[in-house]
Amino acid sequence: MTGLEDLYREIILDHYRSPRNRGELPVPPAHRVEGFNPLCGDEVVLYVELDDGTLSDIRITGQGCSISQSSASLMSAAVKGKSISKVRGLIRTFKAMMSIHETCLGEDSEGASSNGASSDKAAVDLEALGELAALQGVVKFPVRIKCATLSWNALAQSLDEIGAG
Amino acid sequence: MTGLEDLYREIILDHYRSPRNRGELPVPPAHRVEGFNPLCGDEVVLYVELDDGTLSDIRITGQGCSISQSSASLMSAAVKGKSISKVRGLIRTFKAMMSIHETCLGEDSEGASSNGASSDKAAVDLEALGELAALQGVVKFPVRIKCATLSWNALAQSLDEIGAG
Amino acid sequence: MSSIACKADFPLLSQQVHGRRIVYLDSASSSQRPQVVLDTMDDYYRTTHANVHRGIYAIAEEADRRYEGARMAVGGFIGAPDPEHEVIFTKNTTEAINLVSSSWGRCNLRAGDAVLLTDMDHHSNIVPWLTLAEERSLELRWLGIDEQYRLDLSELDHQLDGVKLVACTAMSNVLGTIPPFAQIAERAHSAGALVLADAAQLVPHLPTDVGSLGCDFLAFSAHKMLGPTGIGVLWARRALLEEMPPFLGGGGMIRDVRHDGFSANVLPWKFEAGTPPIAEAVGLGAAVGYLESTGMEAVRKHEMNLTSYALDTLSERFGENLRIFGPPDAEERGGVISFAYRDVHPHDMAQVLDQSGVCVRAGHHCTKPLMRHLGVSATARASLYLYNDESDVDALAEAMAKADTLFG
Amino acid sequence: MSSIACKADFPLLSQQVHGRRIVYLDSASSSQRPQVVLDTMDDYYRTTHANVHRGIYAIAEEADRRYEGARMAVGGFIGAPDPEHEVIFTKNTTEAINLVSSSWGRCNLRAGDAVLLTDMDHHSNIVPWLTLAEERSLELRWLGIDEQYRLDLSELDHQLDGVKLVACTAMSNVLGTIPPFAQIAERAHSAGALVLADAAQLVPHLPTDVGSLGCDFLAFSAHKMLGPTGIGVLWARRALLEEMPPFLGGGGMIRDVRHDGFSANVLPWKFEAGTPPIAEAVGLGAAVGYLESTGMEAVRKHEMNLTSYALDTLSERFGENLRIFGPPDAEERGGVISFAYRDVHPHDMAQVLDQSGVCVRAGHHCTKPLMRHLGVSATARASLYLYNDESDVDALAEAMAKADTLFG
Ligand SMILES: Cc1ncc(COP(=O)(O)O)c(C=O)c1O
Ligand SMILES: Cc1ncc(COP(=O)(O)O)c(C=O)c1O
Repeated sequence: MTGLEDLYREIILDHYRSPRNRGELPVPPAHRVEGFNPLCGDEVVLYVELDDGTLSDIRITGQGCSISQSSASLMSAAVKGKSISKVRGLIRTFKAMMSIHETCLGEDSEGASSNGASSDKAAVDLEALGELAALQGVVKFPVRIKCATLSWNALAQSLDEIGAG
Repeated sequence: MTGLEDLYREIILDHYRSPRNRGELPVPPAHRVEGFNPLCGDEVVLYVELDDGTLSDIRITGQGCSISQSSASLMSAAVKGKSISKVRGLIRTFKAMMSIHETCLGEDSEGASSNGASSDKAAVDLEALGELAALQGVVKFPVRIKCATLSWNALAQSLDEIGAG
Repeated sequence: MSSIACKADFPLLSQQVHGRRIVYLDSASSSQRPQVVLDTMDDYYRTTHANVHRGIYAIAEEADRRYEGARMAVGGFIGAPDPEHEVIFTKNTTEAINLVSSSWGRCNLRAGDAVLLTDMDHHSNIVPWLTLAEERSLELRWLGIDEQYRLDLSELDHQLDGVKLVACTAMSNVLGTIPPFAQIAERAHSAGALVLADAAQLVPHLPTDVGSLGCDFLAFSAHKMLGPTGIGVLWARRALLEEMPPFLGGGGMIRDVRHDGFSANVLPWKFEAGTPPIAEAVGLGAAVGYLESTGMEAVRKHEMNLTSYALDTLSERFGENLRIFGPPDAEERGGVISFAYRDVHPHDMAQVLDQSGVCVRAGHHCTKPLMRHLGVSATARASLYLYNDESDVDALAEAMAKADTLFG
Repeated sequence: MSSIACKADFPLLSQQVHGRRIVYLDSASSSQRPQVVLDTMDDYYRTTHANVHRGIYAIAEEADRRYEGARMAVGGFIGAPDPEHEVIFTKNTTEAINLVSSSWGRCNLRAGDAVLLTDMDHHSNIVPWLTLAEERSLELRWLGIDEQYRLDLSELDHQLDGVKLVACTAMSNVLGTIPPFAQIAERAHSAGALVLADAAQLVPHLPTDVGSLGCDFLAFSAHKMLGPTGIGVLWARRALLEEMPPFLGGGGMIRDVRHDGFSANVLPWKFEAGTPPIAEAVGLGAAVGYLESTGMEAVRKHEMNLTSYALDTLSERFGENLRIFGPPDAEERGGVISFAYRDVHPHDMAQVLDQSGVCVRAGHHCTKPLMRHLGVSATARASLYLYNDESDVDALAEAMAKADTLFG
C-alpha cells in the first residue's frame, strides 16, 4: 500500500472527520458560490465575507470524498482573517502545487495556465502553505487532483465575482 | 475476366443500347410508378396500362447501369400483352432466379419472402423466362442483383397499386 | 462455480496492476473483450475494410456483407422478428434513446402529454426526456422505489393515466434491480402507452427477447457486452420505425436530395446517417457470437450464483459496517453491487481498492435522482460478469478490509 | 515519385483480389489503416480499456489519459488554439454537422434567415440544413459551379446578403476542387455570417489550420484519414461552443440532473453524451501521429504529383473517350478523379475494374445536386492517398481499357 499513506495523511483524515468552519453565513453580506465536480458529484458551497480588504469569515457546506472535504476545511482555516492579496497568493501557490497533470485530466485549466502556475511550480513555497502541504501527496494520484482543487477554484471564483483584489 | 462475360451477355448490351418500349404513356389511363435505388441512384419510371385483365401497354424511362436498364427493357418486352396472372407469374419466377443473396444485401425482401420465392428457387423455369434468362449471370454478382430487380419490383408495386389480380 | 468464460480469453484480465493481478469489477460501466472480438475487428481491417452500401468491388461487397451480417446476428440475439429492418446501429445506448426522443417524441408528443420515468433510471434515459419535456411542455412522472429497492408499482395504473410513453430501465446499473418489465409493458399498453426499455444492463447479462419483454423500443451498447466502443443498438417495432421521421441527416439515409428538400431512405438506413461504425458492428457481431456460444442462460445462472456468493461473503465479513443498496435476493437482481462501507467515502474506497488491483467504480453512476432517493451523493459499485469468479469476490473483500488500516 | 508511405505499413494493401494485387483507389470514401493504428487500438483494448471520465483505478485513469491525449493530438493536427475545450468527438462528419445544425442552428437561426450552401457539397452538409430550413422557414441559397469545376464566386457578396451561415466543403469529394476557403470565410465574416467547413476531404489530405482557414466550425471523420470507423470530430471556436445548448442528452454531458431539469457539463463533455468512442479516439490519435511523422506537406506534394500523373496518363491514353469532372490543374484540386468513359455506365465500369483488382467507387457519391449540375446520374471515381503510386494509376488505365473488349 505504498503511496496511500501519502494520500491519506493523519491531518487530512482529521479535517475530513472534523471539518473546520462548517456551516453557512447570511447572504448578503456574505457571498455564496458553489463548486461542483460533475464527474464524481463532489460539491462544496462557500460563504465568503470580506471586510476592508480582508477575508473576514468563511463557511463551507457540501459533500464529497476525504480529499475534497479536507482540502476545503484546510483551506478555510488557512484563508480566514487573511488579506485578499495573501489569499490570492495562497490560491496561486496551492494550485501550483497541484498543477501537475491537471490539464491533461481535462479540468478547466484557465486558472492554472493564465496565472502562469506551471512556471511557478519550481518555486512552490511549501512552508507558506503550512498544514496545506499535507495535500502534497495528492499529486501522485492525478485523478484526485480535481478533488483537492475543487474548493480552491470555488474560492477564486468567489473573489472574482465579488471583484476583490 | 472469367465471369464478366456471364454478366454482360450480348443480349443485355443490346437491350442497354437499344431499350425497348422506351417512353411515357398518358396518365391516366396509364398508371405511373417509380423505382429507385437510393444506394446507386439508378431509377426507372414505369407507365403501365391494363385492359381487361391484360397488361396492354408498358413504357419505361429512367437511367442507370446496363443491368438495371436492360432488365427493364427485357421485362417490358416479356410482359407486354400478357395476362395479369401470367405477368405475376413471370415476376415471381424472375425474382426467384434473383433471390440468392438478395436478403442479405438488405434490399427490401418483402416480395421475395412473402411470396415464398426462395422455396420456388429450385423450380425456376428458365424456359418460361425466355430471353430474360440472359440475366441469370447477375446472381454471381450479388451487388448487382438490386439493379436487375429494380424494374420488377416497380412493376409488382404498380400492379398492387392498381389492385390488379 | 468458477467463471464460465475462460479468463484467458480476455487479454486485459491477465494484466498486472500495482504488481498484482487485476481484479476487474467494473463491467457495468464497460466490459472487457475476448480475443476473438479483437481478432475479428483486426481481421476486418486487414482484409476487408471499405465503406459500405455503395461499393461494387470485392472488398466493399464483403464489408457490406459483414456489416449487414452483424445486424442479423444482433437481431437474432434479442429475438427481433424482423432484424433486417428493425435493428439500427447507433453510437451507444444514449444516442439510441435520443433518437427515439427526438424522432418519435417530437412527432408524437404534444403539450400536456405525460412520460413516465423511474427514479432508478440512468441519465441517458432521463435527460432526453427532460429536454423534450421542456421543449414540448410535457409532464414527466416518476415511478418510485420501495424499501427492497424495487420499483414501486403500487400506483402504476393511476400513474399511467394520460401517459404516452413509459421509458424504464430493464435492469438498474446501480441497484441491480430487474423490474418486472413484461408486466409493466402490459399495463402500459393497456393504458395506451408505448414502452421503451433501456436495456444497456439487461442485454449483456440476461437472455433477452423483445417479444416477451413486450417493449416497443429497446436500446443497448456493445461496449458493455464484450463488444467495442463506438457502437450501440436501437431496436424498435418496424411499424413505428416506418412512421418516424429521420433523426440525423446526411449520406446513406436519403433516397433523393434536391435544392428544395429530400426524401428518406428505407429502413434501417433511414436512421444511419453518415459512415456507420462498420468495424465496430463486425466486432459486436463477434461478441454476440461469443455470448451465444457460452449461452445466455448459463451467463445468467453464473452471475446469479456469484452475486449470491458476493452478497453472503461481504455481509458475513463486514456486518453492520456495510450497507448494500439493492434487492437481497439474487433472483430479482443482476450482479451489480453498490455499497457504502462505514464512513469511508466511495472515492476513497475505490482508491484503496485500486492499490490491491481491484477495479470498482465510485460516484453517482449517472443516476443523480437515484442518489437523492438513497440519500447519498455516491456509492462504490462492484459489478460482475461472466469472466468473474469467487476469487475476484474474495479479493474485493480482502481489499476492503484494508480501508480499516488507513481510516482507523 | 513512388508512394511516400510504405505500402507494407498497410496490411490490407497486400491482399489479393480475384488473384491479383489489390489496387485501392477509393480512399475518398474510406481509407485503409497502417499497422500502427491497428496495433494501438489492440493494445488499448488489451492493456487499458475502462470507461472514461469517472474511474479512480489505474486502468481507468490511463484510459482517460489516452482518450484526452487523443483530443490534444487531434487539436494539434488542425491548429486548434484551445484543443482541450474545442475538440468534440462525434461519430462521424455527418454527426458533427448535425450537431451544429441542431444546437447552434436552432438557437441562432430565425425565419427568413439565409444559409448559403454550394452545389458541390456532400449530402451530409446539405440534408441537416434542408431539415432545419423546413423546420424554421430558413432560406437556402446555393453557390454554383463554373466550367472549370470551381465554385462560382462571382456573385458571392450579393449572395451573402442576409446570410447567417455559410456551410461549404473545403474540398469536393467528387471534383477534387479545393475552394478558396479563407477568402470565402473572410467575405462571409464581413457580411456577418459564420462559416462551417466540411473538411472530411481536406484534413486527411492537406495541412489544415483552422486559423488560416478562417472557419468557425470544422468537421471531419477518422476513417478517411487512416483512423478507425465510428469516430469523427467537430472543432468550433470555444466562445461559440460555450453558448450552444447541448446536442444529445445523457451520461457524461451533465453537471446535475433533477426531476425538473438538468444543467450541462463544461466543454468538451457537454457535447459528448454517453460512453464515447474511446478505442476509436485512441486509434485516431495514432493515425494523426502517422500522418504527422510523414508530414502533411509531403502528403500534399505527393498527391499533387500523383494527380498530375493520373490526369496526364488517362487523358493521353483515352483522349476523347474520357471525360474528367474536375479542375485540370493539380494545384487547385485534390486527388479525387471522377470520370465518365464512353457510354459505359459507372457501375459497369466499377464492375469491370474490380475484375482487375482495381477498387473505385461508382454512384452519386452523396452529391445528388452536383450530379444534376453535371447532367449525369453517377460518376466513376478513383481517389488517391499517400499509399498510392504510379503503378496504381497504371493499373487503373490498363483495367479501364478492358471495358472496350466487353462493351465493344
Ligand atoms: C466532403 C464530405 N463530407 C462529408 C462526408 C461524410 O462523412 P461521414 O460519412 O464519415 O460522416 C464525406 C464522406 O463521405 C465527404 O466526402
Ligand atoms: C442502465 C444504463 N443506461 C444507459 C447507459 C448509457 O450507455 P452508454 O454510455 O453506452 O450510452 C448505461 C451505461 O452507462 C446504463 O448502465
